[in-house]
Amino acid sequence: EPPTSTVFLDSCHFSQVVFTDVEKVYVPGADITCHYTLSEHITPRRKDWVGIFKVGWKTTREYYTFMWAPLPSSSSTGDAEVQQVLFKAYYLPKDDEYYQFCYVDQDGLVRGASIPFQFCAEAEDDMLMV
Amino acid sequence: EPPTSTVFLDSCHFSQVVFTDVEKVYVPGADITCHYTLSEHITPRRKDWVGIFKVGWKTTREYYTFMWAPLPSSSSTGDAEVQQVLFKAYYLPKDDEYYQFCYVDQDGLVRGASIPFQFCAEAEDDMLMV
Amino acid sequence: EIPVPVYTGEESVASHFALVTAYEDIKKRLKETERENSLLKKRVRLLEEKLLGSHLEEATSSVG
Amino acid sequence: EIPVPVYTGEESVASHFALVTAYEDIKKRLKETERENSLLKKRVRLLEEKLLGSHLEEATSSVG
Repeated sequence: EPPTSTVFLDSCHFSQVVFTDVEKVYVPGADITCHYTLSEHITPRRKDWVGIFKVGWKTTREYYTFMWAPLPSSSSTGDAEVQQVLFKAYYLPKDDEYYQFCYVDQDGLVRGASIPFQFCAEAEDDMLMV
Repeated sequence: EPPTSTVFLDSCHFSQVVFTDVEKVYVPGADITCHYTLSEHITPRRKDWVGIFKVGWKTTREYYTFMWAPLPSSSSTGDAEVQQVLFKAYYLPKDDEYYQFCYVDQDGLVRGASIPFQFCAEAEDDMLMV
Repeated sequence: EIPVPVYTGEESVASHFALVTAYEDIKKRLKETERENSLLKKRVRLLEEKLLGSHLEEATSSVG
Repeated sequence: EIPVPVYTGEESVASHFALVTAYEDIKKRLKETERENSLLKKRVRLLEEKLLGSHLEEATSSVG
């Protein structure tokens, strides 16, 4: 019996950090705030980081930019407190490709990935309702 | 220096079989013909097969259905002769998820993957030109 | 000081997971956009018919 | 007789490759559909304006 794909299906630890309020499109030239919550299964450490990666990345070294993840304040007891990281406009991608946030712990393990987003000016005619 | 991602970038042998004329949408309930060409880098063998996989598959054992790949006629000298495999309607997926063809050689190696396609009746109003 | 991720065989699993996350969302957006598209096409057809009707009406009233 | 694929570590690379192929195509379709959408919205707006115009015209002509 050859090994099965359980290693893939057991995606549990990839979802220990959940990104929230991710926009589909961010306005180019503006800072963006990345929001996420840590599940009770992860103990954040000093060298964990949040990277912006082009979708389709193969190794975590391919991050476009990154910020160290702030350590949650020790006073917080709620396990779902929203964390946030600010990315300055200057360091953000300038093209209209799809990117995603990933939370990488200090051992290099990916603990969460966001839905994709782009940086582009929204078309003015996209306001029409259907 | 840790190993880099060259193993991913060297996707050469994944493109040794190229699927052609893949429709975006196939009519449910009809047989479909899968067309592909073999590059000169692949020597087709008796137990190579073409599978239909749901996009996002993790191991080749997850094929939805498969057909053995026909051995190209020995008389053919052109290296880009189009091969084809017929999939009978009965064995095709009945949902509207995205699927893709993959060519798997008899060692279990994936030698080519197609763009995705769906099985669903096209909306009648999609004929409008813009 | 930059993060130096440790390379593990696990990484390909992680990158696959991240891509699946992205793919699923893009797929959903495509579906939504296609649906919106379909509605828009219906609306265009309806408006064109209305416009044609009102032109005909106009033509009729100016003739009659 | 069914194919019994040999499992190799390579498989995760293959599955990633196949997913990238699919993702790239779905992404392209989303872009095209969004563009078409945008054109359709412009057309709807134009038709609505025309229709409004022709109604106004009609109203004017029946009043005058």
